[in-house]
Amino acid sequence: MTGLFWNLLLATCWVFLTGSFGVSNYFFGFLVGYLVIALIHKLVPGLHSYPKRIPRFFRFLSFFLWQLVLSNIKIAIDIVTPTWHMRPGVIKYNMSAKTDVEITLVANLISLTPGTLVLDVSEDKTALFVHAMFLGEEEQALLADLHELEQRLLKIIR
Amino acid sequence: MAKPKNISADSLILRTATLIVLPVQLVFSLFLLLRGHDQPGGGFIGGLVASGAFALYLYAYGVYALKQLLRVSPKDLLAIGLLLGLVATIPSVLVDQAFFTAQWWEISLGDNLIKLSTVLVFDIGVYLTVIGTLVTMFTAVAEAQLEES
Amino acid sequence: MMSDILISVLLLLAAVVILLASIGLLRLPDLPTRMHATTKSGVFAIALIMIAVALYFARIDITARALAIIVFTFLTAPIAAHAIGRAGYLSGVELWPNTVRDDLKDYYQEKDHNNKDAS
Amino acid sequence: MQVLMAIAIGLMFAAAFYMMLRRSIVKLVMGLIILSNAANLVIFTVAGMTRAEPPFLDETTKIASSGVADPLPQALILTAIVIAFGVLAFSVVLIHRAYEAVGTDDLDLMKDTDT
Amino acid sequence: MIGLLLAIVLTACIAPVWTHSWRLPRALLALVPATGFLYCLNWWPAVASGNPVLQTLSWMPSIGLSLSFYIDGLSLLFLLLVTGIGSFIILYASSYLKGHQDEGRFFLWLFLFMASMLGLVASDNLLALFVFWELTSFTSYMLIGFNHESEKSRKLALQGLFITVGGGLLLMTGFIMLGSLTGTYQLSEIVQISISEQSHFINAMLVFILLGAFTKSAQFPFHFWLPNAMAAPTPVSAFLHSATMVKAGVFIMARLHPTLSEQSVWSTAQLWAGAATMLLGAWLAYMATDLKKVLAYSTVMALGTLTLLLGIGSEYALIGFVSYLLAHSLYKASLFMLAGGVDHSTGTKDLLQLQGLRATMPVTFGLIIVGALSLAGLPPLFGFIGKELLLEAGLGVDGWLIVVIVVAATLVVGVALTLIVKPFLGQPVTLPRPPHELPPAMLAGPVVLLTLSVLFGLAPALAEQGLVHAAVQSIAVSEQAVKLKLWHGVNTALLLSLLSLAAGAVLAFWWLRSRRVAQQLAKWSDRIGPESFYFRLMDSIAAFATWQTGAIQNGRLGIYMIVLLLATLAPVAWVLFDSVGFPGWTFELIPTVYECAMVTLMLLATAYAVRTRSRFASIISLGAMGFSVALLFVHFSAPDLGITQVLVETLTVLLLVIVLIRVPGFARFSSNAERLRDAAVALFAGFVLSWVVLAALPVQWAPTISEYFIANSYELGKGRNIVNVILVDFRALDTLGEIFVLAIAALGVYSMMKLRKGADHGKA
Amino acid sequence: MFEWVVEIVYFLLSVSMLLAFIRLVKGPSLPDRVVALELIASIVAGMVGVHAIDTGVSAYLDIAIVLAITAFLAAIGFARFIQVRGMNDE
Amino acid sequence: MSNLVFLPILLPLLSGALCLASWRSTVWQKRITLIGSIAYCLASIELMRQTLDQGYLVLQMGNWPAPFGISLVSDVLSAIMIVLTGIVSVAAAMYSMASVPNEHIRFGYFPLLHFLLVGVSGAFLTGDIFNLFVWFEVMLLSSFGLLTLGGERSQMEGAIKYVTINLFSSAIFLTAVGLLYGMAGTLNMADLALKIPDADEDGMVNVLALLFMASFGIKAGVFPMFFWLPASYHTPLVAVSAVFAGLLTKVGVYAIYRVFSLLFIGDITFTHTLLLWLGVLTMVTGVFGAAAQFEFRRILSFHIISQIGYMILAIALFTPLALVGGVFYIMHHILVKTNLFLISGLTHQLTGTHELKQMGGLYRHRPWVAVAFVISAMSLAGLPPLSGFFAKFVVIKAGVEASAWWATAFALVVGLLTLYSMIKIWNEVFWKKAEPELEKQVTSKVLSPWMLLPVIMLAAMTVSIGIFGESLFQIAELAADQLLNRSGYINAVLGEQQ
Ligand code: NA
Ligand code: NA
Repeated sequence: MTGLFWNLLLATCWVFLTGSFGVSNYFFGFLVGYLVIALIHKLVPGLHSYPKRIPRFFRFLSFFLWQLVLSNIKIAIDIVTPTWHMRPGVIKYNMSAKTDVEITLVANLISLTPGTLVLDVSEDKTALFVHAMFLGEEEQALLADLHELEQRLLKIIR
Repeated sequence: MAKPKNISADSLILRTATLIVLPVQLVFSLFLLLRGHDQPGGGFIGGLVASGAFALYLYAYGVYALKQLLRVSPKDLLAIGLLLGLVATIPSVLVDQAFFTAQWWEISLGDNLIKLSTVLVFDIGVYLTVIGTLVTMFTAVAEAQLEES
Repeated sequence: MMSDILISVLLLLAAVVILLASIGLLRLPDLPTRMHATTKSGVFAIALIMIAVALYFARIDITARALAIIVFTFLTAPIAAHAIGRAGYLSGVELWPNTVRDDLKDYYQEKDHNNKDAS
Repeated sequence: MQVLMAIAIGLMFAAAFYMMLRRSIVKLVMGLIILSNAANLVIFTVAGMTRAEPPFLDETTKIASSGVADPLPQALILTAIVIAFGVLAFSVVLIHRAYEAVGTDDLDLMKDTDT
Repeated sequence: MIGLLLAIVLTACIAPVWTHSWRLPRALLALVPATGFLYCLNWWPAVASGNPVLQTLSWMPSIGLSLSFYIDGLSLLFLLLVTGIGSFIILYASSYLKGHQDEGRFFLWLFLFMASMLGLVASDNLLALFVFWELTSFTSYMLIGFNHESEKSRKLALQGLFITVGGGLLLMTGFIMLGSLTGTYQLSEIVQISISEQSHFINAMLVFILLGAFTKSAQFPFHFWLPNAMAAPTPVSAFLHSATMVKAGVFIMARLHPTLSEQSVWSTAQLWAGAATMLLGAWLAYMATDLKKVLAYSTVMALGTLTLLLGIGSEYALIGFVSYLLAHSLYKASLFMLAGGVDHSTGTKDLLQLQGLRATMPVTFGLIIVGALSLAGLPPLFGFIGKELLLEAGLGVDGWLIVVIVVAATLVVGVALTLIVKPFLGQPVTLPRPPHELPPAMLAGPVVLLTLSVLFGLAPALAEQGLVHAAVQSIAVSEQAVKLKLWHGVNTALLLSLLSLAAGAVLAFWWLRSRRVAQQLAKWSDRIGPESFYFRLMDSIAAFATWQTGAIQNGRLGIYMIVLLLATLAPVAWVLFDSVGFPGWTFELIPTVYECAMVTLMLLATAYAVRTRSRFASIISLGAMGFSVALLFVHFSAPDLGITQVLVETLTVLLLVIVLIRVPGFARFSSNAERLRDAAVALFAGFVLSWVVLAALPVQWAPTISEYFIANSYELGKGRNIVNVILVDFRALDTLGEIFVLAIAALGVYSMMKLRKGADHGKA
Repeated sequence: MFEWVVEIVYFLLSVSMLLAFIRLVKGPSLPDRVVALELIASIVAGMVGVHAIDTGVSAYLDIAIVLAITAFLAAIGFARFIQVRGMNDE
Repeated sequence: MSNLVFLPILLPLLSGALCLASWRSTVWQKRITLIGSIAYCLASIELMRQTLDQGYLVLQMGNWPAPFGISLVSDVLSAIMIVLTGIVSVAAAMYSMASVPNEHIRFGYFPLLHFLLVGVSGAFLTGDIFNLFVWFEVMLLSSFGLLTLGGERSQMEGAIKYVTINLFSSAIFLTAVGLLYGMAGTLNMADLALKIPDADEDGMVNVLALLFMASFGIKAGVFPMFFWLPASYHTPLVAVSAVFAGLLTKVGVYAIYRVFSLLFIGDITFTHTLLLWLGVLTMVTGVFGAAAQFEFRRILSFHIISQIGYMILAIALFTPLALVGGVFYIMHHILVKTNLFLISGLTHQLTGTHELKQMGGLYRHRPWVAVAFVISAMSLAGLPPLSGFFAKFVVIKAGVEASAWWATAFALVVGLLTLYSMIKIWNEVFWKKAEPELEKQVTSKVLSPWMLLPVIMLAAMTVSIGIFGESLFQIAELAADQLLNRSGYINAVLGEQQ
């Protein structure tokens, strides 16, 4: 199941890239994808069935983009104003993500959101160390935000 | 602040992300290779992208993992690439034309026409050579430094 | 015409975002905060520009490519940020004195301590 | 523009040569990088610079627009870039090994083979 | 003739085997030159009747070189001397070197030397002659350096080689000029031509040829190598001094006499050099105390005499030349063999030590008397006839010359008498080895040669009809009338001859008493003589070489690069300044703000990469430079370049980082002054290259060929990306080369990183 | 209209690039410079997109793709170095 | 169309790639190398035969018409160079069989050797100026690789200079090619010959000429740009030194011959006079450099420079005779120089050192090595009737006939000084008595026939060039004729319609 998923994903990728949406091209993309997966098949951990997750994905996307815009604006304001409003700090965030892929995706998403940046994962894989620009008093709010982001993502990929 | 000791140089995030990015890079490199005749790309560019992918893997997992991933020795890759490049020069001689004269074979697959040519073979040779080159270099340097330390 | 305006707005917005990012990079006091300014804004701006490109060409293949760029950027930018941020932190980059809290430092010290005990 | 490029190229060459005259082997490598870029830019500049007309044929008509950029120098530069990369890779490793073997990065101390 | 040469060369090649593996009697080897002698005698009738023998073998016609032989009287005389004396030398050597470990090699080189000399005197082709000429220099070098484990021996051998080869180079130039002057390299044709016109070209040519001949024939100031050639074993000295090697110079002067004797430079130079050499040789011979040195200097004297005679060029002189040559060859070969025998037998050749050998070596004593008297020019020996003709010829010229001749003759008489008196008379003394009489093989040569000396003296007609006449005819421009006679009646020449004998006897009487003065003088002349000049020259070559190498090849790459930059670009700057000028500013493409910004960024990044003290800052800055270059490529319609640049930039950074982890950072080694100098040079170079580019911009000699690629990329190359079609099809060969460059770089990196710290494997 | 917009965008991006370069020069630590380089790479990708619009040549987008999937490698490389050697070069 | 012209490039490419593919097996690499070099040699002889037969052999690669594609051209000069390359490659291959340590083979010795030949052959055969650049780079990088193979300190030091200076040369070359294309719009050398105007029409021609002169001059080791050569040539394996000595600088010389007979002949009084003095200075500085050395290979290295001077002198005189001399000189030099380096390997094998002062006794104990050395050394010094004499003779004759008195005088003096250095080696290595310990070593060592055979083969060639040189001479004359007659070349490449 996982193999098929990746294969299709890669084939799609191929079709997008070539920009020619013929059946044969898709087939060829499938072939190319197969080759690539053949190359790395030992290394890709299992993934579950994926079709259900498309609507969730779009919901998540809009949420994420909104976050992105908001925090961008927040940082922008701080940058252009002469004094610093920010209260940066490194905070430990206990995540619910378990597998490596989950952790990575969560971490990347957190990093992509302005104002937060993942510096490290604890060795027992339970917590992320997040550098946040606006920590200060909003510590709990921030952790809550992170949690929401993580949950939405996990719903898609689990 | 003193540099903390006993902290692993490996990063879980980098390692896992590499697994996601690597296939994308490889697919893209093939894509660049194959459509280079019409759009930006070609064997070099494709090969460089693929090499970048392997370099990423090297940085994330180390040199032995990379060798396991490749299965063939990078020098073999190099040799295959070069030989493919050379092979591309030869078919024309068989039909009594100058060396390197491009030979095109069109294979119809359903209603699609697939154009195969010595040019493509040559470009694939270039692609493999570039990969072989860079991977040879990276693995050689990394291995030597591993042995040293 | 509508799309022209939209494209222009997107482009200008992207330019401004990047400009802000570069100002931030220049102004902000320490490595992590600078990375906040650059990494995400870069990604954001590229996304905006690519949307503009997709709108401009209005062709499916190009839209696909623009999307691919956005996806790839989203995929790779945080990896780089994480790698640099972590490396910088590990190698002891100076944090801004006004930094309010550092859980990671405590974590590392504890680990060091444990390891010493173990050995 | 080409005038501007010509001046810039001269400065790049000067920078490259200055680096190559240093006694530190690492600077030598930096000099080589700048040098190959400068040489590539010479080809690019002298062969004529064209804005916004990349040398592709139209997808459907298979015809190039009239003011299309000269593709040949681009091919030459591409070859030169790749060659320069190979050379550079070699040189970097060479200075690394030279440093290991000789135990100094001062070029003026590497004259056993001459005198 | 070629058969003769081949036979001797073949003998040379089997000689080592002959002596070492087969262990056959060495004396048998003498049969080869003896047979050669008889073979040469074959030509006598024809040559004597005025019909030279011509043989031709093609060699390199393109440069005018042929292996052709021209055997006239002069050649034949030499051929007979070389083979004849050569036979006895071999015989002598077979005994002299018996049991020596390098005997085989000795015969090898001796036979090769003989062959070279034969080729030299028989060659019709100037170039072939030169080939043999150089071969005699080289083979004699191998012979002189026979005792090569002694450093002195090596040094002296080199001296002879250096001087004769140096002269040889001049001779070659002279020959080339002569060839282009006469339009032929064939001597048989050249001797028919007499060059009478004057020009600098001709004078230069004459000087070159003469210098070649003078060096070989040890004329002043090149005389010093010859006595030093004594380092060779005696048979070699005997051969070298009598019939071969040193006679080569005299031979070539005689050969070209018909062609060049009308040139005043030619004859005047011979006159002066000959007179000086003769006098100096005689003087040095008298001063020397080493038996072989005495003989060697007397050879120098004889060579000077021969040159002098050619310079005089009169009838008497020419006939005197041939007679003197013949006489000298006969007695000098004998004297050398005998002197060598004395050395061999007693273990010393110091005249001051040798005494009273009369009783123990009676035969040697007798032979020495004959030889020495011939040297002194006493009747009825052949030497007397030669000396008479010399005096006769000298009388024909200005007054001063005859004085010189008489003085020289006097000294020689003194020398000759000393040779008889000092070693043999008086009471026997203790010598390093108890003396014994020489074995027959060593005596055979002197006996025969000195017999001939007597015979020719008593019956000069025998010599004349046999050899002298024909030889003189080949030298002379016109028919010669003078006949050889033992008795000319009482004339001025005879009186002068008697005077020299008397005075010479006095000198011989004084010989022992003059030794302290002689040694003093020798020391003094060593310091200022031409030999010291030679050694100083050699020292200064070495010193100059060391200085030059230290100055140029100083090991400092920075200096090398400065020289390279200036050597490359200063001439370019000069041409630009001289014939191109500064171009007008062309602004067909006005740069936009954006383009300016990119260029600025590129330059700033470069500047920072240069300025920074952190190599990683430098790498990063170069990354920024690479990105701006990529943007320029993109902006000016080169997307493929842009992609490649970006990719290469990234991979370069990856590679630099991983490699440079273990290399230290930038260090500042240079002083401020050095940095300033380097910056000035670099800026100058950059300025010149800018100028070149600017000057090239408006130039368009022809339209570009690219139209073809644009027009045919799809049609013929089946691709729309023209750059790629060029890379993989139109100019695929470039790309093929390029991937091999990459592969090679990979191999280089691989081996450098992995093959290391392997102990020295011996680089053979 | 695009011409003006594009000119302005070019200008702003150029200024951004120069600002980023100033950070590259100022450092002070190696990671700071790397971050500046990463931003420059992003700006280049953006510029390439603008180029595509400016010239109407879609082929330029490929450069942006390449940048998107490879430019981050430099940062990875430096990160590796920084971990091995520390961030101060000398 | 003559596909034969590509074979000298293809064969070593193939051998190299196959050696690379069989990098695990030293035995197979050796086999491939022997077969490959012999095949190359045969192909080169056939190429020579056909070239002599037809005058020019031209191959338009990929069947693209000149000047658009890349033309490979074999004229007599090219064919001569290819044949010489073939001979050197066989000699080097044989010599390598026994002399190269297995470790070097495992780390790419043979592929690099073949690729070096590729670069050399490509440079000799190409008719395209940019393609020449590519082959130069192939050659350079392989030489870098061979130079550093083994990784010893001296190799690294030498290589740094070698690499830096040669890369500078490449950059100048590339710049010049770029300028040339910008102004003439073409890269094909025959086409360029038509399109480059006379220098008095445009001073830029001389600028280009100077840039090419500098670039090729560096590769050829011309004064004052030869520093890299003595700094590095004595550091690698002997077989490598020998190939370098025989071929590398000659590629630079060949390029000078090609370019300054085909492209830049519009202002001979400027360009060729400059070359003349460069040639003279090169031979003088080279020979004095040798006089100061006491290491076998360093002496030989400086002599390379000195003799490059003769070759440059010949092209500078630019008369038919001078060119004949130059071509003949190149032929002679390649064989002799290669052999001398190989001999230095033999003496090293026997004595364990390259330092003259520490050697000795070889004339007594190894007469055949001595004979091979004497032949080669005396040939180098120009002793007749060996090959070097004829080479020198013709150059000097040409100098005399061109009234280039000073140049000729220097050439003569340099000849004498060459003798001086050769005798120095002879005295120290062969004539001098060996120390007892060394003597024991010298007498006990066994030389592999793989190492002796090429030395004897090359020595025999040197002798036979002297004895049977006429036909070679005629070939050199043909080559010179073609060099002076550039319309033949142009027509052969571009077709008669031009
Ligand atoms: Na603020
Ligand atoms: Na132009």
